Amino acid sequence: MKKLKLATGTEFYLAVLLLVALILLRVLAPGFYTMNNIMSLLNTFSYTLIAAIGMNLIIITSNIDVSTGALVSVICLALAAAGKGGLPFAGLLPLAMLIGMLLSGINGLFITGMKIPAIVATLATAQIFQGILPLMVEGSIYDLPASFTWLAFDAKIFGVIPASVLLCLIVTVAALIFMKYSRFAKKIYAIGNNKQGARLAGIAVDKIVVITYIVAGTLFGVASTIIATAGQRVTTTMGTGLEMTLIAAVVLGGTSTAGGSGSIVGTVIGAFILSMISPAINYLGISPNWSDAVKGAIIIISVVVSGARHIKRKRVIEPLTEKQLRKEAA
Amino acid sequence: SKTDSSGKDTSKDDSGSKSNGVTVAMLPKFKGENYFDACKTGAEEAAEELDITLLYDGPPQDQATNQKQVDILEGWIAQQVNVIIVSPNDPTAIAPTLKKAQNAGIKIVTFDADAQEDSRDIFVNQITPESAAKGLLDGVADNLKEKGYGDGKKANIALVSSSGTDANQKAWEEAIDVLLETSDYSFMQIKNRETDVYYPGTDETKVNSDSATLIGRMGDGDDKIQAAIGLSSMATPALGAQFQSASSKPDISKISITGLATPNALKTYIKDDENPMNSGVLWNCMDLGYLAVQAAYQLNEGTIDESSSSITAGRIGGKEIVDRVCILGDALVFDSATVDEFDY
Amino acid sequence: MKNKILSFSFNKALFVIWVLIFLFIGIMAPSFFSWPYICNVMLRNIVEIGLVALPMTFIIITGGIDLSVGNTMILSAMLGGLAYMKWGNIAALLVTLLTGLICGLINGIIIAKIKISSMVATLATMYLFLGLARGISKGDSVYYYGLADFMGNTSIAGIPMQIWIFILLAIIFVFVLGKTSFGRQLYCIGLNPNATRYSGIDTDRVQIGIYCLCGVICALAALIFLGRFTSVKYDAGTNFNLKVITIVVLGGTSIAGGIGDMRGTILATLIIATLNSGLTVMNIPIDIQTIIQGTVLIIALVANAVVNARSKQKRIIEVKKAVAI
Amino acid sequence: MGETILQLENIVKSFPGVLALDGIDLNLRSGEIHAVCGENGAGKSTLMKVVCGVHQADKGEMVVNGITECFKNPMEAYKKGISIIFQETSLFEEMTVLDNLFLGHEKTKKTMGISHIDYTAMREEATEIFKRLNTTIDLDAKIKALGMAQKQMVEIAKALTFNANIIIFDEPTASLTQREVEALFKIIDELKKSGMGIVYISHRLEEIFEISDRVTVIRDGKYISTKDTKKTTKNELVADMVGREMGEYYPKTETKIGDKLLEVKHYYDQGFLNDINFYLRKGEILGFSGLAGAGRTEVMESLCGFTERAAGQVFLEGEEIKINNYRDAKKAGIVYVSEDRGKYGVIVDMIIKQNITLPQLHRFSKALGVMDIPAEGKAADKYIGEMGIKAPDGDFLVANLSGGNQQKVSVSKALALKPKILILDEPTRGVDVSAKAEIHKIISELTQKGVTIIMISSELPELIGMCDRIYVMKEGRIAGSFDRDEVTQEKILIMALGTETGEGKA
Ligand SMILES: Nc1ncnc2c1ncn2[C@@H]1O[C@H](COP(=O)(O)OP(=O)(O)OP(=O)(O)O)[C@@H](O)[C@H]1O
Ligand SMILES: Nc1ncnc2c1ncn2[C@@H]1O[C@H](COP(=O)(O)OP(=O)(O)OP(=O)(O)O)[C@@H](O)[C@H]1O
Ligand SMILES: [Mg+2]
Ligand SMILES: [Mg+2]
Repeated sequence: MKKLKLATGTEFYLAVLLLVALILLRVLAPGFYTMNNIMSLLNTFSYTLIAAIGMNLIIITSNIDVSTGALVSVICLALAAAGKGGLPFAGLLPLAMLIGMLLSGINGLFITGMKIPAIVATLATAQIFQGILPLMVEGSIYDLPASFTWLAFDAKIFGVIPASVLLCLIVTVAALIFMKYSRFAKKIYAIGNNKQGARLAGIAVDKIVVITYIVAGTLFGVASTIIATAGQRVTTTMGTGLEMTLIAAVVLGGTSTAGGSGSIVGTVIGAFILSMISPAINYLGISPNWSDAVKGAIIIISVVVSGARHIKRKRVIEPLTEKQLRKEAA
Repeated sequence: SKTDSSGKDTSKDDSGSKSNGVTVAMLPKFKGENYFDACKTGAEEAAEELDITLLYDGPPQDQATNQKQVDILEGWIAQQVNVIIVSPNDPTAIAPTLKKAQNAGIKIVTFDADAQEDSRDIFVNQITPESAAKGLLDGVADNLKEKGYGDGKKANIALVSSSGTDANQKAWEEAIDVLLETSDYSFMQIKNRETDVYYPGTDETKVNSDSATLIGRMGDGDDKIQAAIGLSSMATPALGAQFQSASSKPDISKISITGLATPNALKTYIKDDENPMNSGVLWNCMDLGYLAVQAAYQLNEGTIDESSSSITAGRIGGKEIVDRVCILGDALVFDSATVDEFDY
Repeated sequence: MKNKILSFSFNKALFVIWVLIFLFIGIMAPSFFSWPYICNVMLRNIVEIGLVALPMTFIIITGGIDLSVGNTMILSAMLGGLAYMKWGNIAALLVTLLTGLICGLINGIIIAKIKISSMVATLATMYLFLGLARGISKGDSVYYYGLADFMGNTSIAGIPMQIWIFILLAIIFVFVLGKTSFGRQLYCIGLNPNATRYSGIDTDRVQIGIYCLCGVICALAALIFLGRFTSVKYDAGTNFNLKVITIVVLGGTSIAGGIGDMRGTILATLIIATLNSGLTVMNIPIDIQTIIQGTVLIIALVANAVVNARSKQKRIIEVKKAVAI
Repeated sequence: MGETILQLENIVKSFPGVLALDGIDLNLRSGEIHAVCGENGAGKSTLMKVVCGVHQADKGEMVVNGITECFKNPMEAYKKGISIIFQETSLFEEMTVLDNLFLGHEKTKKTMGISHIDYTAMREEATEIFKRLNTTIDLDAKIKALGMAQKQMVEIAKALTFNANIIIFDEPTASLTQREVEALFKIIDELKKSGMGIVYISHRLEEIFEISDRVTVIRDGKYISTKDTKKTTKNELVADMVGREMGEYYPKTETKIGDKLLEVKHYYDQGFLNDINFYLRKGEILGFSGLAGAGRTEVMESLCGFTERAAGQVFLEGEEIKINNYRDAKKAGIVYVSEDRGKYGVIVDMIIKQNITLPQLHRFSKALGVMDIPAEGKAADKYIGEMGIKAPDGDFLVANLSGGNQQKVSVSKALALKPKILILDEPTRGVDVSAKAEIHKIISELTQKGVTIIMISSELPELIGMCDRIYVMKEGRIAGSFDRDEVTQEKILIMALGTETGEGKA
């Protein structure tokens, strides 16, 4: 009686697109499929996806967060400061999650408390976060100890798979389960669909939105840990521009910025496509200068196609010819 | 102090207390990275000795653009500082602003990277492009030869540059191209300029991911890359780190990595036998900052001018000036044996 | 008219804030108070952002947003620069403006006709324009040429060319938004697009029109930008959109649409200009300037929210009164 | 019938400008089906919304299962045993049927101490309910993919997922097919037998007679009567529902009726409208009647170019005209005043004069498109005077006006266009009694000035009082028409409901 339903609609089209792209790459750029490239791609994909899942939650509630990039930079820098003191990974990860929760929670409170649209509220906090950075440190923290880069340098599953992939897997599976089996997730969707309706159904909308931001912040924290520990140096700009990539991944994955819809599966595919573009282009022998254009074109095409599909669906009844109508009337 | 709300971005104590009232403003390509921090340390040392006010500001790392530099310069021009020391992100684009400063009576010193010749008074050059290119290529050539490349066997090399507009990197790239034509280095080649020269800019995350892609392409074989050279002080450590974190590491007996960076930034990788990075190339950054401030001060005081052919710069002594270019010295190549001798 | 009184007092507040900031900085750093500095640095440096903020105010008043402005600007500058190298100044001008127009047209059509939310649509075109600029220029800079130099670096009567352009356009935009039927339509679309359509106004055409206008103004800003900085690289437009939106929101325009005033935008432009260059003069490093700008924006948002909540309360009371009539 | 489980006493509820409920009493016993009927806008839905916590009463007492209650939201009411099927659906479009059924009260179970949603249990219960309802809806389908009837079914099923002993149905059958209606009635009967109390609201009188035990009538927010269904008749009920003295509010003045001004022949839209034929004579007031959703709005919107037409011809003064969008209609002199005042009619956050001039900005602007503010003010003042809009001047914010006055602004907007044909869609919806009378007076005066009027209304007395001729619509078709001298409310109702074959002349 349970139907196996992995993906519908946008996810399906995207998965097909991805598959075609992967097959084409196999033919046109065999080097793409070396273990090394796959693993480094997976690493980028890991942090993009973890953060994108957080962004997805926020967007489902029909809010948005444009401060993520700055927020990630702040976390990275804080991590570096702690890492310089020798804090091991076991301490770095919780610390990152904690800071993420806190800062993102501030965003949530600001939006719900002041009733300010999320985009401008987070625009303001982004500038504050970005401004805090130089107060913390000038430019960068370098010469980080080995304990700091443990995740990137040493933690390998079966000696090959970066541990970040494991983190990502845990987060994704948890998110899939959470979105399906938690009552909280239903509330998030309900709020995004119809805020007023959600209120009528007895949902404490503001509280749920703040919690959503906190959960997302936690995920941003996890992603930051991967980003920060990639090398022995952390700069104030580690997260710059990340928010746009995340929003793009989420939108590409079929989540409407109007809120209320969107799936983790879609975001997974969206994040994968975006993480894949740069290396794929390099392996195809195309100048990396074209990678952003490809990114933009893919987003536009997918958004327009799904938008056009939407328009069609609205007009349920096909226009009949006069004759047919007459026949029916008779 | 009335303006030092940040407390750490300028090294002046209290402008009022400076007896000789000279203000020198220093503008790196961007702030907060070992390389320019080391320059800054040297500059501060000179400023201390000369008892002058040193202003130090620059764009954040991800915005190492000409625009940001121009914004900052205009503030300084308005304040009528005495000398501006600058490492331009774009030599041509910055020229009009520098000329404007000159018209306002401000002396211009370029350091680290040059601007258009007519828009500055003196260029404090750390190294000639030829010497840099030779240092870099030597770093991989010897290593590659040891690993079996040479006359019969060509090696593909790839460069990780910066933003593609900076004068140094361009000059070094060109010098490398020239050297690759010579017989000593002809076994190495850049096969495809489109894909084998990376311009990730100055954003750490981007540098990391491009380096990771490059490491992924390294290994034995004609379609692979055998040597990676970092042309910026951000790229080289990133190459080291990305090799370190690569999952299935390319065979180190077949590849080589080197590049420009401060010794501290490369220490871990150079000392690691499992890492194909065996040497790094640099010059003495602290001396570079020191020399730049000395030159600036002396220009302002009139101790030297356009026609001078030498400068006596405090603790580092005399340096030659040719055609308004003052050269600091030769490339400094450090390896596992010598890397610990430096602390910057 | 409730709206008018409200925005008027908000403008007054903005004006007072500006004067205070201006005086404060002037007193802290006397070198700030020189006409050449105010005119050649403070005002000149904000012109591109200020220019684009004008049509952005239109767009936000209709309830839309354009995240692609920075990249529209850079792409226009790039293509214009390339056209110059091939065909000269006139061609450069045409290509620059045409590029802006086409970018705007693409945005407008996706938003008005395909009914994609303006945020998603312009986010996507933002990447596209960025990518095109990068791909076409191969990552190299495009350098300025005669026309751009003229736009960015000449003075007329002691005042830089671009400031004249800004003043002229600012007057036109204030006039159009405040006085004309077109401006009225923008407010109507922002407040209630359905009722506007049911009044027989072609809302699609108006929307496409303002996105095109925005594109063209971006192109104009591109010429000035290229002239002022003498070179442009593909990524020079990063964050430009947020700067523009900051100004518009600071000026009291509601991101939800329907409320806003061009004079507020212009005052906000002045405030940000003063802050930017004032803080530079005070040797406060540029990153700290960001935090101050963010704080100013937050204060404006909170003030706006409070004022709105108050006016809503007032409205309820007045409704009760009206019932009593 | 058992003891009283829901007792309402003297419930009063007002909205800005409207006194929606004015002292309503209701008493529901367990095991009874209690019908509530009244005209559109009588206050039935509002009463039920008060019961289940969407609105809170201004005055009055509500006793549920012996306890005095005042719910803050429907979830509270659900938990106390009241579930409701709203007239307008309140489903979450992007979520699945199953999620909607249990939203806010999902079934959970624990695995390793962690409580999580138990889909199996939910699915079982949902399947069970759907079986009882005799429908098959895919539990995994998204709501947006469902048709109106299916949505309605989901609403009903949702109500059944609560362990309620009181269920309120607010016009549940409006969009159901006969088969579904029968299934629903079986369910309702079953619920009744299991001892629940059911409130049933419907405009379909025969349904009321078929299933209800008692029936309460409200009119204009006032309690009128409660009767045993078996002891009353259709006519008595209709009389109670519409009961006011006729004529008083409908100051119809006789006008000279001229030739055919507009004629619509074999008109179809993109799917719903079916062979629409009607004509309009110069100077008359033409009424359109029908149940909610019969397609009256659809006809007029399509005619005015808001939606595409598929086939058919439109003649204005004998000449065929093509209307592709509303601007064409305006040019032809046809102007439409929407039924949804807040959404399509006026912009409430703007002032009166700006609203009035919106459809013809070019006429109120000078060179360069500069708005001619004094001219706008003059126009506004003119209509404020003529229409009796209760505002000091044209600079008054529309949001601050009462519903009736907002409606007058909406009409003024149309009149400023100097139309030949004015289409008024539900011009008195949500308008209190006195404002209604004023609007009627205005309509009469307009005909004197040579404006021809089409009026859609769900209020029969209004149509009968005002119109020269009335078309009755049913399910996207014109079912028939009546002349002024032959029409009665009963005839219209019968034709609109389509129960008896009392076809009027087409
Ligand atoms: N939220 C509201 N704000 C203002 N007025 C309202 C509101 N809800 C209902 N009204 C008004 O209250 C009155 C009663 O409306 P209600 O919906 O209860 O009528 P009804 O009897 O259910 O009619 P129908 O048969 O059309 O469903 C109407 O005049 C309506 O316009
Ligand atoms: N293309 C279509 N396909 C399917 N159903 C449609 C279509 N167009 C309209 N309908 C439905 O037909 C009905 C006609 O609605 P309309 O608003 O015209 O009725 P009405 O008689 O004016 O009722 P009221 O104004 O009282 O709501 C609505 O239920 C609508 O959902
Ligand atoms: Mg109702
Ligand atoms: Mg209708």
